[in-house]
Amino acid sequence: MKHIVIIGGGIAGIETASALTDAGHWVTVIEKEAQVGGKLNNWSYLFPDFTPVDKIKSVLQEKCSEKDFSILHQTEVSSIHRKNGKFNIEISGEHQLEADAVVVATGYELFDARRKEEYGYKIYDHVITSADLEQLLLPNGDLTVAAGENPKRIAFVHCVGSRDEKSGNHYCSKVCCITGVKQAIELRKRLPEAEIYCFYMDLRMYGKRFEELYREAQEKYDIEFIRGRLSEASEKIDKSLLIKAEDTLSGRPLKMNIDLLVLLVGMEAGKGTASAAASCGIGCEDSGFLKTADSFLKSNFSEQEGIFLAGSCTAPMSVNDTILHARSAAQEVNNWLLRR
Amino acid sequence: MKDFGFTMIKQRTIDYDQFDGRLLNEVLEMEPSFKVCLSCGGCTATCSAVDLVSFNVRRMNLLLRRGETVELESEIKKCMLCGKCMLVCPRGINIRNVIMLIKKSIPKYKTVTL
Amino acid sequence: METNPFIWPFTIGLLFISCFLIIIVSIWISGLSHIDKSRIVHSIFTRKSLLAIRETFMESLLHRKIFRKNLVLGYMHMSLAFGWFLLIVVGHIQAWNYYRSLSVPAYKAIFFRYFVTEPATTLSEKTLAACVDLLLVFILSGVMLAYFKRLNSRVFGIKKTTKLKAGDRIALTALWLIFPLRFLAESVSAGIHHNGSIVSQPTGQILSSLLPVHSLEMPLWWAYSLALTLFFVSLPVSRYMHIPVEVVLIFLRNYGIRIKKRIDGYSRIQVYSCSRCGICLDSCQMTHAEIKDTQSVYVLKHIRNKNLTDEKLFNCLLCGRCQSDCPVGLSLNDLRITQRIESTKEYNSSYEYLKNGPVEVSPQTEVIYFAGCMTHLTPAIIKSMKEIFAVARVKYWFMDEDKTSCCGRPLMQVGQYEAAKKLIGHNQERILASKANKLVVSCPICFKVFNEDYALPGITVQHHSEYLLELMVNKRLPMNKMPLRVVYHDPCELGRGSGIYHQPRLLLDEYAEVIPVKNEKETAFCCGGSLANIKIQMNERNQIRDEALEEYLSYRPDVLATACPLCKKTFAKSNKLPVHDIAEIVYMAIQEKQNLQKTEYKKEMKMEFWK
Amino acid sequence: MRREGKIQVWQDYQKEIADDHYFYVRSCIRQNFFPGAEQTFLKILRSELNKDIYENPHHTSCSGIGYHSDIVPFDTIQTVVARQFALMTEAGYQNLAVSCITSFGIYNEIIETWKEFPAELEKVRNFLKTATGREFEIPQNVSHASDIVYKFRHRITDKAKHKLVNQQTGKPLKIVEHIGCHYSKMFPSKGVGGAEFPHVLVGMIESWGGEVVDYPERRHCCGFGFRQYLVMSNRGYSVSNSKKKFESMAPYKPDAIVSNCPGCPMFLDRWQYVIEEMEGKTYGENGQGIPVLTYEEMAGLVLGYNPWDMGLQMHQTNVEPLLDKMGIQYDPDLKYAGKDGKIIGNPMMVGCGC
Repeated sequence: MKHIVIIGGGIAGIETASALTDAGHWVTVIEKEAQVGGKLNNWSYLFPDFTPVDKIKSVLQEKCSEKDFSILHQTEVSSIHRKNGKFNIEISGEHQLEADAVVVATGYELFDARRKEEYGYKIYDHVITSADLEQLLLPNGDLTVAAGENPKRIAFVHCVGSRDEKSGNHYCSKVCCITGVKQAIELRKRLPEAEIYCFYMDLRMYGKRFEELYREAQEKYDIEFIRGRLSEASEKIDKSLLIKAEDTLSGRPLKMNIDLLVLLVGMEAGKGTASAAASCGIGCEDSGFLKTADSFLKSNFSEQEGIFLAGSCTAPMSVNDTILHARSAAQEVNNWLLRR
Repeated sequence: MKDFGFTMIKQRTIDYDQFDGRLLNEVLEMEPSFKVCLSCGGCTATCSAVDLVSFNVRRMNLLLRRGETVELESEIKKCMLCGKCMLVCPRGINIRNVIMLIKKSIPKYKTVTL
Repeated sequence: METNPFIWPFTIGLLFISCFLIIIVSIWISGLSHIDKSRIVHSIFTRKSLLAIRETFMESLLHRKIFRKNLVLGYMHMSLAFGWFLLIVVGHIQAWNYYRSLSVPAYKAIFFRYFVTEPATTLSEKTLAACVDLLLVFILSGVMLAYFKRLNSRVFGIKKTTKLKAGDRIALTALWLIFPLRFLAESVSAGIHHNGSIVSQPTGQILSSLLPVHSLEMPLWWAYSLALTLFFVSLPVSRYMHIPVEVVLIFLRNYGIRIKKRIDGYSRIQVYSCSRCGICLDSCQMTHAEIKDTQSVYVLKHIRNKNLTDEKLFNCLLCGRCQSDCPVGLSLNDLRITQRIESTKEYNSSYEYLKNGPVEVSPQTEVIYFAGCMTHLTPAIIKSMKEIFAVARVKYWFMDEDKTSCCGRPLMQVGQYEAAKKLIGHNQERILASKANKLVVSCPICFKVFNEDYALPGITVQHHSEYLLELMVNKRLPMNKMPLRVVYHDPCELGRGSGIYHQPRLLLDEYAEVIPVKNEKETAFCCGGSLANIKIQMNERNQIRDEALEEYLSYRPDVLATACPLCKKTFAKSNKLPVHDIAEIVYMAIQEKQNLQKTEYKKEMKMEFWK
Repeated sequence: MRREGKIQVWQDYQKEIADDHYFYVRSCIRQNFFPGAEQTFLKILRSELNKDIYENPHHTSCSGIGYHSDIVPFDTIQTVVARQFALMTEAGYQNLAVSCITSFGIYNEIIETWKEFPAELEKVRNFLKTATGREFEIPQNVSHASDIVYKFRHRITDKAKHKLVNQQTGKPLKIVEHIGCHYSKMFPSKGVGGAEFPHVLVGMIESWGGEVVDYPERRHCCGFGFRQYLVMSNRGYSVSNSKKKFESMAPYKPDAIVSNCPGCPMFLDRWQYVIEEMEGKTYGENGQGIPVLTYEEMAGLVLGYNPWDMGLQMHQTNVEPLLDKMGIQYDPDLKYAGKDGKIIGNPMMVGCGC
């Protein structure tokens, strides 16, 4: 029986583990947190159809409890060495694991919005990120702002930490546009009286039913889209925010007062990904995400034989794409083991 | 008032808080299809009047959405209502009705924008 | 002469309605233009009046047009209108005959059976009494049908019926009561005095055996008189105003008076002439998109009631289907445009930016070609026209190849008449400056306005379907009948709008096989894309288009042909069958023939070579 | 507003500020606008803090205003700056203390240019050598004068005679800080606290007992903009920018404005007077203006210096309301007295709030 170690117990890790277990392999998942699910735990509802995250989470949980693979919680990898065609994986607590193949599924980190200082995240009272908002969108979430009132005017800023040299990220995080549209609609449902604005540079509705949802946001939910990137936010005496942007389609600067600012934060390759890359000698792209051996045919292969990649450690990815990528990773690992 | 040889400059900034949305709201209520404009500019590209005068149909949307009624009024009158724009609009907006609604209602809401 | 107080309500009512009608018709006529007034003066003692009388008889009394549409409905209208007319006429003859005088007051004729208690003695008296009885039965049969229609309109081939307002309800109730009450009153009198005739006498006898007829006689005559009064008094606020006003309309129309670009007495007369029969509801395609409150009958009603909204006024395709169905022959499209002009007159544009430069056209130019705004989005039409011009060796000037103002028709359709005039003036100047004597237009929308609203002396305006037919007849185009089954869709502005039905068909028939369809020519469908409707939503347009397409598709044509760029674009969007303009089909056929000739030529050359 | 968030930012942007032995380069315009300010700075450093600060009478304008007005070419300004450095090197100093924000920006810009393009440095060494025969070393530390006051702010607190506290109410004075654009907007890492939430003036105000007002247009330029002011017909742009700031800060009812730039206090001061003349509008209490100080003047007041000695009578917006609030004793009759105590006459243009 072959032993496969999977680094990361998020969607990609669990999905790969489950598929490889089904294929008859012995699988160990290493997860740094106390629970599995990764970034999915930050989210409440998924685009484009508002599927409650619990639905996906419970399936993952089910797989963890029913399938015969082990999970090492609160464990981190310190190093990976190749020895006699096998991998020696040193983990926190000075244990060692021996594996025939390794799957890196370390996922992503959310962009730390504090790095866009001019938006005042963690400085101004009513600037939040899309991840913060996600918690507030749960049925018991408190959306009130200063003076305990519901916000009357809300603005979303797209591309926070993405497509921005100043944040050090040139790439597009892919999922924030549709997340913004989804959250704007959810906010509208909760706050029928509020004015909701999205400040965007481009709207990249690449996926199935994304564009339709965008149209619905305009047509049915009266979300207003203004093309222009926010330059800065400032807090006013009443804790409301003054935001400035260029209304690029009119070619004039625009300012408005809002009660709540939501920053649609992008994805970054996490620290875990960087250390995993360093410890097993696999390469990173300029973006910091892990390099795949080939962008078309070997999107699950790292540059190192026997080390495979799954999910958003390779590029920003939606939940849907991550599941598919993980399943293909399992397939590739299985084929590779059979070939040996 | 002392003459210093210069005067205060009018702000170019659109101050959204001063925005008078009455005309916009009326137009959107009567013609909801106008909500879905993408600002693609197809309308302007095909416009028959554009060949004859400086005119931008797409900008009507923005002028309306920023409450710039004075400019909107003079611009909107350039439209010849030929309907070509509606044949190219990717979102099926009933542009001619929007134009007629604005022409009709704008005198009601004409305010001097700062 | 003997009298009774129950005649007073009737007499006062009759007096009221007569005065009212005289006054209102005078106001309307005085509101006509000078030219129209002189038209009346110059036509009144001519054959036109006789024609008007004939038309009044045929349409207002016999309701010939309704008969054509539906027999039962026609009978209902005829029995009420013609029956009542005859009843009045015969009733008066009866009274004149009895009193031996022509100056008998109206009530003596109307309540004849009450005042003349002795039975008819002479043959003439007997005959007239029998006539009156039969006429009453005739009318009652119509009333019965009317009761029945209210309950179930589908039997009459009408899918929808109009909703009634208070004034209409009162007048309708009165109308429904008048004849049964008269019949009952006469029968009861006959039961008492034995003065009845063939129907009323037996009925009276039966009634007297069943009921206390003596105490019923006066109440019934009172009720009859009151019903008539009620009808007269409610007439001005009811749709039954159409009965007298339609007669005025027929006369004025025969005198050559037409709807203007403004509201005047004649347009008021048209509005009041609507009987609200609701036939226009059936032909209206807006119902395919579930739009059911903007049809002509409602708009005319709202105009009368002064509560017409833009939402209703502008939610109409101006396809003209209702107009060709209207039994009163109202100019429904023009009426609506007039109303639109009135509604939008405060906000026309002046287009100061239109500046005419010198027009440089070679003196040999035979034809001015105006493609039209829409045609620029269907380049296949322009290309076909250019190629055909080349094949026929026509020297032409492509007037709107670039930088040309719109023709003005779209503005006209939405009532922006003053604005449209600016564009018309501008284009007119350019056309006249070209010195050519023929204007060929590819778009029926432009064609209609060039034809009707431009002053182009010495210039023939033709739609390209007419022009191509002319070229073909003059043998300037090669012939080639392709094995192509084609359904031809009549564009509204070309067909009903300009009366051009045959030229496109004749032309198409030479190049392909035209399949006739159920709804064509006068009853042809609108494609749904009409510029005249500024309120309709895109999905509603699609519904209207799809309904029309369904019929066309049932004939399994190879191609749907049309002669309008807008129709073409509208149908093509559905992606259900190939749609081509008539010019494209002609060019296709010519090209096919040329290619064939080339191949044959090559074959010949080869054979030549092998010899 | 959450202080923890700002503290995080301040921690991220801490710069090295030399401890002693400064070569001082003055501002051109400040010597005309507020001549007492630089004098006060030298006095504080020398007599209060016992620091060695040297200035060479041969140093010139950095020519930054000419550079930003597109009059002085880059090669020229590099050579002028190299000459300043040569004077510093010749005097045996390594730490540059810059009075002017424009110059501070220029020095940083040129030093960074030389780091990125060493060929430029060689070229400039050559220019300077050819033109003047001088040689130079790049300063080891470039600090703005406000950086130095910031560094020793606590020592000033220890010697303070007055606090930035309203003596009548006992509450901290509300002070608006305005940072010159070229202080950290060009190189956030060169400013204390970075570009978005600079700490340099905030640190002084807070340690001397005041409360900082963070208002929406805080980051906005005063409107100097070089060409906007230098061409008279363009001054409308300049005054409109300042006005935007006044409108935005007014709701907070600030007691004073403090700036670390030569141009900014001048414009924030003068434009209040101009706006009052043009539109009749004032932004302070009781029809007064909002007093505008340089950070040196503020430090001087805290240390108990005589306001008229520091030249506060040169301000067009009267500073008396602030002096009264701080409980500073001054003789109104001596406001326009010369050095010898004789009255030299009131100014022709009467200041804002008079």
